[in-house]
Amino acid sequence: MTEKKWTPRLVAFFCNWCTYTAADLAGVSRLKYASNVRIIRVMCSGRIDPQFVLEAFAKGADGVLIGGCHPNDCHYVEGNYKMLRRYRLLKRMLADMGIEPDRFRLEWISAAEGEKVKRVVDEMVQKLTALGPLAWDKKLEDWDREVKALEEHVQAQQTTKEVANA
Amino acid sequence: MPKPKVAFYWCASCGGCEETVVDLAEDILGVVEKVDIVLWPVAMDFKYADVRAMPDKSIVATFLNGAIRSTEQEEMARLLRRKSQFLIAYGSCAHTGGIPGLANQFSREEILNFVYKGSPSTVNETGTLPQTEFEEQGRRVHLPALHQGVRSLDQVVEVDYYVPGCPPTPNITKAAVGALLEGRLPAKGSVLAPDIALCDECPRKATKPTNVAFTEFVRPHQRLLDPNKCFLAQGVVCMGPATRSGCGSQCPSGNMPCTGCFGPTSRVKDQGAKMLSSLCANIEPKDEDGIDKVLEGIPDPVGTFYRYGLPKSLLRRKGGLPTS
Amino acid sequence: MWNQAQAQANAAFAARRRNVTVDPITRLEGHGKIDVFLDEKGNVERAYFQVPELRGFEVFARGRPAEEMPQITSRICGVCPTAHHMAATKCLDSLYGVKPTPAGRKIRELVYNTFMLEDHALHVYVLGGPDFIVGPEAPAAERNIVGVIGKVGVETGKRVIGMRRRLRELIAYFGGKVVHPVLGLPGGVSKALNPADLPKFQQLAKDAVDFAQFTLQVFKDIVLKNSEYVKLITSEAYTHKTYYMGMVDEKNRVNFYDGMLRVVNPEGKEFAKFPVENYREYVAEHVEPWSYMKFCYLKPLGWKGFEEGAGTSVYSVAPLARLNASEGFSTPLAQAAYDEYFKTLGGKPVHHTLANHYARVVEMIHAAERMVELLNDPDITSPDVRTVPTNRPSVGIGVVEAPRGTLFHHYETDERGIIKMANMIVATQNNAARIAMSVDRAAKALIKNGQVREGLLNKVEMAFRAYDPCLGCATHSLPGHMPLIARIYNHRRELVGEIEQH
Amino acid sequence: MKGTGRAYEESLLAVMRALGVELEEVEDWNCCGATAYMAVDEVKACILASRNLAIAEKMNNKVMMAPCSSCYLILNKTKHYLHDSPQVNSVVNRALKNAGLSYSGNVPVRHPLDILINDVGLDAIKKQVKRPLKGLKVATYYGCQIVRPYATFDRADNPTTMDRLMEALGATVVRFPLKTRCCGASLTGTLPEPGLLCSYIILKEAIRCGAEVISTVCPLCQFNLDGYHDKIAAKWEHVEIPTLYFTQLMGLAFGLSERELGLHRNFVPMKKLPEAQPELAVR
Amino acid sequence: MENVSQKKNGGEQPRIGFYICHCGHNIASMVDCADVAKYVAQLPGVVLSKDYKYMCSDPGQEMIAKDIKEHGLNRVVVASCSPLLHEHTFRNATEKGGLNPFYFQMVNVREHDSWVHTNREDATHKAKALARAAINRVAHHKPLETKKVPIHPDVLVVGGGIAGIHAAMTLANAGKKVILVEREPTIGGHMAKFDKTFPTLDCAACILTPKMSEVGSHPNIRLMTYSEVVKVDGYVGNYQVTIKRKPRYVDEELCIGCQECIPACVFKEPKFADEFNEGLGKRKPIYIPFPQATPQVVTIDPKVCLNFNKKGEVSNKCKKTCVEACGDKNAIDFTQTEKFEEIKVGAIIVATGFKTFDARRITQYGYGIYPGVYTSLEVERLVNAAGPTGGHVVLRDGRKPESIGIIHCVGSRDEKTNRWCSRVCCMYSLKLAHLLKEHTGAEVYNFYIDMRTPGKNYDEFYGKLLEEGVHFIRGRVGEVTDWAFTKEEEGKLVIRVEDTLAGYVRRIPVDMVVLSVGLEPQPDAQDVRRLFGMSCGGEGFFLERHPKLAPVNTFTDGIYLAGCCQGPKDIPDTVAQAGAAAAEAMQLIDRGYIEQEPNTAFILQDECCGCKSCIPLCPYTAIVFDESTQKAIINEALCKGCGTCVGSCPSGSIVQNLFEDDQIFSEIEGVLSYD
Repeated sequence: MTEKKWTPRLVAFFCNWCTYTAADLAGVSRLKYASNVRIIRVMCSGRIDPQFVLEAFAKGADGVLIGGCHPNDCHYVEGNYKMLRRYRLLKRMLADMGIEPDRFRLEWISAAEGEKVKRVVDEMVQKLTALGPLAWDKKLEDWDREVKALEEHVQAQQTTKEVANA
Repeated sequence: MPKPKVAFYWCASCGGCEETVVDLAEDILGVVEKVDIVLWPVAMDFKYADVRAMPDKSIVATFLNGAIRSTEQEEMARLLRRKSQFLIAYGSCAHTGGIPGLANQFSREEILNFVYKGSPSTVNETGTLPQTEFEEQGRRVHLPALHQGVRSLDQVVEVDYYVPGCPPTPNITKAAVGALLEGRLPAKGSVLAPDIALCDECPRKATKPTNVAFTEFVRPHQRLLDPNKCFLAQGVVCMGPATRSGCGSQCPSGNMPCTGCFGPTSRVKDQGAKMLSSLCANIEPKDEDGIDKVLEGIPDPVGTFYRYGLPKSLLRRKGGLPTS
Repeated sequence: MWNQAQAQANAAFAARRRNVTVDPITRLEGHGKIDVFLDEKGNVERAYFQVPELRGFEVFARGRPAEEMPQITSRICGVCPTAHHMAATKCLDSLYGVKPTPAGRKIRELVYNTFMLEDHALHVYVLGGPDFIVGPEAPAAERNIVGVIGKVGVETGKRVIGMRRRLRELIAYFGGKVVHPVLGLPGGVSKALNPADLPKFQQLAKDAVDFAQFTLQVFKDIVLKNSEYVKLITSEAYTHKTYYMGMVDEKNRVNFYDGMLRVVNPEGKEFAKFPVENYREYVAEHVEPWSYMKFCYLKPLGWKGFEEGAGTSVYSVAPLARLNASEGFSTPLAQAAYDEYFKTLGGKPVHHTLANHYARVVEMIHAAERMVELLNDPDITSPDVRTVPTNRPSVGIGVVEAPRGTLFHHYETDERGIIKMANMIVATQNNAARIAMSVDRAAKALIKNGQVREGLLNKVEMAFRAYDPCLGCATHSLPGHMPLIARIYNHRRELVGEIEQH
Repeated sequence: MKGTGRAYEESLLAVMRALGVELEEVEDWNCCGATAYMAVDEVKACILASRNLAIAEKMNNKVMMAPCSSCYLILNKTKHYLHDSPQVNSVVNRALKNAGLSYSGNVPVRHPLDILINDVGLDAIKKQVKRPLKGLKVATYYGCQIVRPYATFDRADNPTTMDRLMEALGATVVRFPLKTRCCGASLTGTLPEPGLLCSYIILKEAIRCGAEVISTVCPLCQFNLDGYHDKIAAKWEHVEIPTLYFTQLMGLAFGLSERELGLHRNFVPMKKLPEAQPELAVR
Repeated sequence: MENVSQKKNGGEQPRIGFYICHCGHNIASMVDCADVAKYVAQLPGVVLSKDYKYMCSDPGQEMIAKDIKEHGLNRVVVASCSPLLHEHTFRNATEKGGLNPFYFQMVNVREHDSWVHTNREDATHKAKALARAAINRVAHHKPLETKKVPIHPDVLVVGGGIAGIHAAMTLANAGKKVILVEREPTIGGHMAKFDKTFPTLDCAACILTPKMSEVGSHPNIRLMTYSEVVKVDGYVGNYQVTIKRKPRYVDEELCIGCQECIPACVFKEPKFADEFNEGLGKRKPIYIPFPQATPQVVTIDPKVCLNFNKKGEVSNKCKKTCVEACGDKNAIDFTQTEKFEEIKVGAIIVATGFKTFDARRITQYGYGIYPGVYTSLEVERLVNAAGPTGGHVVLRDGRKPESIGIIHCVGSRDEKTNRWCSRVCCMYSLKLAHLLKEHTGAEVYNFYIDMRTPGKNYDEFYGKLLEEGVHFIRGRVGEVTDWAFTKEEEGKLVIRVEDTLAGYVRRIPVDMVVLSVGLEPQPDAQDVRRLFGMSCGGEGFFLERHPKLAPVNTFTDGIYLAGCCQGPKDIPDTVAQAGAAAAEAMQLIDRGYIEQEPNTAFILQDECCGCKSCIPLCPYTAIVFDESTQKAIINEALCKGCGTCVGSCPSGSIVQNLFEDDQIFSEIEGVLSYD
């Protein structure tokens, strides 16, 4: 890969019935929005396991967006409320782990709101650009390097010792 | 034929794991007969030199407890890895980082500065901090360096099996040793405890209704707790549903909720996220304010859901801290 | 905002990095280290006793709900978790300004005395005792529990093990777990004693008293009857004239669970007596760049260095200190043993470090007697074991006498009871300075003209093993048994010898 | 307002006093730069206007009440400009700086009608009514400026605030399609012909709709509709109908004297006055 | 329940075939397909990677099938349009190749990439990331079987306007049982009120009423008028619908429509506003909306009938002359009460129609202020021979208008009210212009913004009107007032308008003003939408699944749209759409079963600890606690596959087919690993 300038990486989990369809509508309507977003489809926002959000951040996402049906409109009656409740605490927990609130967002986007997909994605990409890289994956690599460094050193030292003993 | 060589060792731990081994009491004598303990500092003398001198893989199994925080601990872990056929992470600290792992929300500097300068009982006008190398009148002494973060054992060396718990119970310890001696070992990387959550063996299981909807979360000190009723049914956060069984649900029998020391099941990557998910989904209110009101009962999500496992969680460590 | 914080952290880190030199070729794990430096004549110029680890509970306690502290801090040490658990629990009482119910308080005391007895027994028979029971000159490989059993007989061995198990069962009954119990909550305990279970525990208590007295007998037979040992105990090498601290009741009698703190001077005269809330006026910690362990001293006197005698500000805790700092026990058998103890060792105060072993046995008797008293108290089976706190929390200070000495917990919280500041001074830390002195003394006594005598390390080890130093508490490393490595440097600072002892 | 609009000021102050609304005159106020100036140089006009706003802000008042429609419009317009256009904003604030002033846009500019209906409230007003304007047929004339282009407190096509106010006073509001039609004021100065025509149309229509009095909110309108009856008579026909400020009508209903309401300043006298209620007549 | 997916996927090494579709230029113009194919080719497990012009074409599909056989593929990934469009197509292709269809994964590089981005490099970059995610994911796929669920053969049609009528007839004639629900006392809807229809000018009644009576008597149609749908449960093929039947106090079975009761009513003269005639006429408390109403059954309006009190309870205050008149037919029944009935159907056609714009909202046009101002719908009744005036156009004050102004786009194409064009106004305005001229010989002026006459013979009709001498003035009318500026204007309504062709402001005095009101969604459209789980567009009309390819489908399978509830349209379009909806419904039920996505969840019985956390989460009560095993189990038949329980199981012991944790984790890893 040629080294191009950093742009945020936004992972979006969209429910099949409202938000994913809205994203399709945005396409059909040829709306233009930031290409940084990567949409992952689930049947219902209720399926979105907080593990997915953490995994996305840990693997290097700069932001995570969750899209579900508007209250009372959930194709599965109440899945979106389940997600809303998780979202409230998860957001707080992420803050405790040093992830800014603006990096994690929940939006109700109905199948008709292709416009809103555009707006929300663009807004978020703008905010993330302002915040700069989160780069959790790099953080963990650096951290692992702390022990790798020693490993090599010990290897070297070990061999010298053995040579000495022999 | 010669008795299999076994070693017990500790890193950043409290010694509680060693206590458990001592707690095998009479059984110790039994174990001692079956195996040849080549390293067990807590109860027997030995020489490191001997260990270093051993050929690689000559120890059948090493039970290592404690997390890895200092360069010393790391080096010893590597040494024993080389010398052992099986390296077993013993206890929460080695398994998932343990309570010392909560330090991963803070930087090494925050810790040093508070302990040696900030604490109310410390008098330190000169602002002295312990040094890895210190010299006075030509006399040079060293201290091991502290790593930036706390690590579970498998974040430093390859681990073959895990025995969970803070501390592990004598029973699962016996079972683990037994499995080793009789070669009845599950797939490499397995946790040597039931792969089913605690509720399965909890005496209060039957008292949990099928329609729990949380209107509040109660902190244990805020209310007298029913000694027989499911804690979740009482609105008290209990990590049982997200935690491996095998401990005999000791804490509930002490009338306190499970705090999750046995770690997640094999099907879960992040114990805290899963517990959070399940608790929140079952909250009663539907409006943000109502939801937040209920969630006030969980003031410290990280400490609650990752009490023993922050280093092994998906995020592992607070962001924005120095990494090396 | 957060970005700034990150930036600052990075800057701070970069700054530190210059003087934290990550030296990968480090000492071996778990060693207390002693670096001995000689002068031209080959005599000891200075010996450094180092403790190599730190975990920082005080810091990562921040942001946690206070009620979790009894369980979190118990992880400071798995050998005396109950001590930390209880200190933290009392700290919560003070934090929430709530008084435990009678049953609640008595169950705590019962569990705590049981733990005292059990822990002391562990030390006497498994950790420290072997030095005497098996003998200091005996080959290292025998100086362990197995050796002890060999010496006192399998029957006794079984009895010891059996008694410890039953004592720990009682702790588990209330605490859920023996290691890291969970009973402690502000205003009492989580679980009541079912009257049906009372008799078996009363029986246990009776047996415990017998066991404690039996242990005293064993100690007398094997140690006191052996003039060699007595000489060793009272020898200069193991004697320091320092201050002593201990917790006492209204009649200045030893109390492990609650009371005022009393300090006596090297002459045994009362130097101070104060409520635990004022600990900061009397106790201070000193930092040395060559150890992760902090060194406590008496604040009013100021840090005077590793000095003893009149000019010292160093004080000591743990059994020896408790007996020196008190005027007896509230229970008859213990009181009798107390009087005999001072008679045997030539009156108060006793400055012989190794006398800790003797004092420990005396304390075992008291703990057992308290168990009996508490189990015969009608309150003990009351279901009313907890008062739910209603006050707004702010500051709490809780202190107990751990087996290894006075243990301080101090928290400050916001109105929700979330920890803003936590400070702990653990037992062994109170002794740190005296331990360092013991090591230095032993080295000076045993290294002459560059002649490093064999057995040096065992003697040195005995010097501090008597404190039963729980470095797990102080920082980390192994409880009781303290593997050692000593390095000897000549006046040109060249390494001339290295001895490992395990 | 000290000049042609004198009666407006007097009646307004009198009424507000009766309703216990505190008013503070902008110290050393200057011309809002309305109509004429606005047509010549908008930015300079803005500076003039914003000076008043700045002073008002300095006097830390909650709201600025602009009784004159033109002032109301210009001040609002200025607010919008300053808000929408950074250029204008910088120019204006530079100018203000020289005068040791600044305007942050905090003080809202509101019309008395707005304040009376939405803050004081019709009930409070009803309470003050001593002599209901029983049977008095009123044509409510809002003029062209207070609801256009910024229909902030009433709708542009069919404003109703004054209607409701008049009904509260007991009057009968006739249906009047020309509520917001231009009165021609700014023309009469330069091109009398079409200017007067505008006034004529309004007066004529008011009469046709059966009104006995026109109620207005603007000094210019009042002057125009009230002042040129003979000229109009000369050109077209005799259309005589009094034009009062809505505040004057309020005053009458509140039982205030004609003098404090400045009724004597009107050209066309108010013939039919609401007769005093017997019980009130005593005092 | 033993879903096959509990079997592990054989553990064989994945051999993945990847295809990226150019979709003509739709994708290729913004994404470098060849480059993507090149990148994917070197990913682990990929044995072949191609780009192709049209993957959904037959050759495209055959290529997949062929490659599977030739290259021994066991996984297939296609990057093209949205899975909602072609997932099934490619699953079938995969199956043709002899693989389980669920060894397939689709990547959306059109709707989610090429169509929404502007930088070719970025779009290509994104396509690679998405492709990699799919490659990761598909390796974790497992063989699944689609569940076949039988379909209930009956169809529910909601709304008895021309759309509902035509849809119902089409289905009924094809032998399907149809339930037609209409909330008014009669079917017919708006069309029944029209006089003539454009451009043919044939009489609306003449073409509609025969259809109406057919519906009334059709053996396959069950007509439920004066009824409303209040609850819809179930899912495609198996809907349970609850219908509220409002009491009309007349037994539909017994009433023969003789209408003798009406003259007998104690009210000698009709004196209540007659809804059917837009309030221009009057009716009695017991009435029949219009002569050809279907069913031919009278209705009693409790709001005005003397036999009811204010609260609408029977007061028996009245002599009940109507009952006497009815005699031994005994059709009148004051004891009737609201009834609820549950029916089962396989498909639903929603044809709830529209409402006309409320002209009062534009006060400057004076509707409701000047009696001479009418809405177009009122005029429809006014010119109708069966209308309140017997087809004579007389104003409310009895005068005959000599000049008439027709104002177009009232509540259409207007930022202040409704933004959209109502499509029919231009044409019906022309029709009314013609009819009014015909009836009155008056001067007729049309005020329009643009004339919009697309449609067969529409523009010809416009031409005809021009010849007839109707005036057309281009400009949006400013106001309608009655103040006279000149003698001629006195006593008239003056229309002020800027004639944008002549370029000056005109005042045109007329006797009658007709407001051509636009079409709006029904006021309760939002409730109806929720009822059927549909979506609404921004303007409030129901949203079709795809504007081009699925114009009568909704996002809920088995629910279809017909008529103006989906958007303004004229009668021919409405009828055509109704036919299409009927056909869609038929192809659904004639299949006899539907294949359900096998995305249901199941609980690992050995691993479940029985914590019961999942049980309250299921909206379909599909999860129950088995006391014997002390574990939770999911009833697959009831599971709809939302996965909420899966995301919430604290011990990770619930698995959702098609959306397993591993599959999603690998997808996350995938979208982030390419950078």
